[in-house]
Amino acid sequence: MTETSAPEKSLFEAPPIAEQERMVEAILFASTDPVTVADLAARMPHGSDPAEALVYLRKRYEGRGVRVVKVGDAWAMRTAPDLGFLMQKETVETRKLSRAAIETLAIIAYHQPATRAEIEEIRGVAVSRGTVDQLLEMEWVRFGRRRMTPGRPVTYVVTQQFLDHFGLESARDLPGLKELRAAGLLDSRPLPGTVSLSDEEAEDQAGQSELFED
Amino acid sequence: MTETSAPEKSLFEAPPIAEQERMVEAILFASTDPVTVADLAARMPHGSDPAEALVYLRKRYEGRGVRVVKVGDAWAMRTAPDLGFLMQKETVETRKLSRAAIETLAIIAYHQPATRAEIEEIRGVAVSRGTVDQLLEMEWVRFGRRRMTPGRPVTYVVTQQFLDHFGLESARDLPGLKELRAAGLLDSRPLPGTVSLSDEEAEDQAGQSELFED
Amino acid sequence: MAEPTAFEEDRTSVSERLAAEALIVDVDGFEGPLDLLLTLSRTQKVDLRKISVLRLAEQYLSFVDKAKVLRLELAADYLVMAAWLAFLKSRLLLPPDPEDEGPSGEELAAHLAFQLERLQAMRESAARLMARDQKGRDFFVRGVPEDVMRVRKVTYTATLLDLMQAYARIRTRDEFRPYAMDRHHVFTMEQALDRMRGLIGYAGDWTDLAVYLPEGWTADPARRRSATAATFAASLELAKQGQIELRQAETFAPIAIRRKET
Repeated sequence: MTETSAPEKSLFEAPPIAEQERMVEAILFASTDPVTVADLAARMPHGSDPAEALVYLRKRYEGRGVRVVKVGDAWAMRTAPDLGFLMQKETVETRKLSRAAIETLAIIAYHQPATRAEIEEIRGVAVSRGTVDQLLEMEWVRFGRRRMTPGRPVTYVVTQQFLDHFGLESARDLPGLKELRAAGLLDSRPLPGTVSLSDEEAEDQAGQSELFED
Repeated sequence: MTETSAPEKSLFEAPPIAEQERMVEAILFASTDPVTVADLAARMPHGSDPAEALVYLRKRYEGRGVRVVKVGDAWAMRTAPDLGFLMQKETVETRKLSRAAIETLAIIAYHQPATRAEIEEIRGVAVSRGTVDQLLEMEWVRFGRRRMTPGRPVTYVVTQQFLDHFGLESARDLPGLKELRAAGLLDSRPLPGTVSLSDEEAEDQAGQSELFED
Repeated sequence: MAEPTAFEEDRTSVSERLAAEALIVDVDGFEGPLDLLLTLSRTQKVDLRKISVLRLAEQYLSFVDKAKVLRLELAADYLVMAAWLAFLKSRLLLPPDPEDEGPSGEELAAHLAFQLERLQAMRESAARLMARDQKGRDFFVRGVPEDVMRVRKVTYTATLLDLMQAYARIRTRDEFRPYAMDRHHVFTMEQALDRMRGLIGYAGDWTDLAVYLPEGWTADPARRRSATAATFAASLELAKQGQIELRQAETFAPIAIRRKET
């Protein structure tokens, strides 16, 4: 066997990029949930570069009735929002969220990771268990890491499903986030006079029990 | 793409054909069932020509990863059939080798090259064709040289893959019976000529069972 | 100037009561004291950053007083807020006490204003979020999801321990019999080593290695070959251990050994 290794190599060579683009198109088209680049790579032939194929694909669908959108670290195909009016037939009536649930969701999204105490501090009322449960059940919110403060409270963060539902690439794209941050409205400002053990701890402890001590 | 040169004449004028194409694209993408031309027309703005839009859309998707196909008298979008292989996700399930297979393998490893008759002699039972085939298929065992005895039986030897899997440099590195015993890998059943050891073991076990009886 | 007539006085109190009742009825609609404060602050019709916290505190306190007059039960946290605002009000009105180390009234007022502004900002953000294009309402996913077919591939595995245990199991069966495959004609290196260790003490001078071959292993060529190889290997091992010396006059010449003097 003195054959050169060339024909053998081609067995493992990645398909041309145009073909990879078709593959990514088919995979994204077929799945309702966003697909990560890693998932794409796992399903495509060895050596494929789905990230590059995505660049081409995204361009191809620019301005079409269907778009290639980024959701977190994953990709999906969605109909163009301006054509929603054609789709009444497909509209699924989503459960009406209560005002408390919507506010809690917004607070988690803009302040994440957020503890229950922080949500309560911002809203000025206790957060009922059911409100957070509903958001958890809808898979718009999930548990984040525990805060490393006394009591190690759980935190909440928004999910990829949340991003997907609201057509957001990442939580950084939340409307008005920059302005809120610039205005200092996302800072956790402890009540003046509360002992700031450390910045982080103060954040948790500037709760209402101290506020309303007298 | 056709440019509709005429500006909008009235409120009820159909959108440009390119826009109609987008609409058909979005509707076909989002629909759970194939959509007839009549259905498309009913959902699109008055005066639209979905049949014409379909001609353009179909052309656009020619050779892509997704195709516009006719299903009966209705239309749908489907992934290209040649990319069906991407819709499979291979899940690898690992199972333990059967007892017959592992024993056969052990005999071949310790006694290689070994004929089927020798394996059967050692195991004391017939070795099924499937057992050896499985080991051959796993590439843990391969055919060795034929034995130069009457019938010239084939022999089996272990492969490099076998050595790699078990982290052995050679089959000679396999521990001998003595070492197996020292490592406590031998059954407590008495081996002829090792009565004392068994007695000790038996004593140990009796003690333990008494200890833990209650 | 003119004293209000009884009629007027009555009318005022009725309208006041109605206004108070309207507020009280709405208490259920408020999401807590902060929400109520935010609603009250709207009557000031100014930017939240320029709000008069003192006036707001007074509005809130009068609201709570009215509720008390009407003997309406207010939730505890509304009362706690009232107490705190009363405290804040006194701080804002009284000249600062140099002995007091606590935060100034202005600082507390600023914090309350911040809280109100933050709550307002979150409400606006929530509204903007809900106004976004939403999945299933404005944009849509594929109508016919294609299930990814799961192709199950089974691989079998075993560990070295499995292998050794299996072998041990076979070799320790009740019907155990020593297994020897073509071993009748094999003289092992271990056997040769044992034999030579016993004999080496007597090998004072150079002796041909062939002399050390065991009895009964020299006639049959196969047995002789095995014994020679084993003995040679054993002699190399002993030489390595420094117990003997080896000598060979020329290639293929007989090999001789002798005990190494220590």
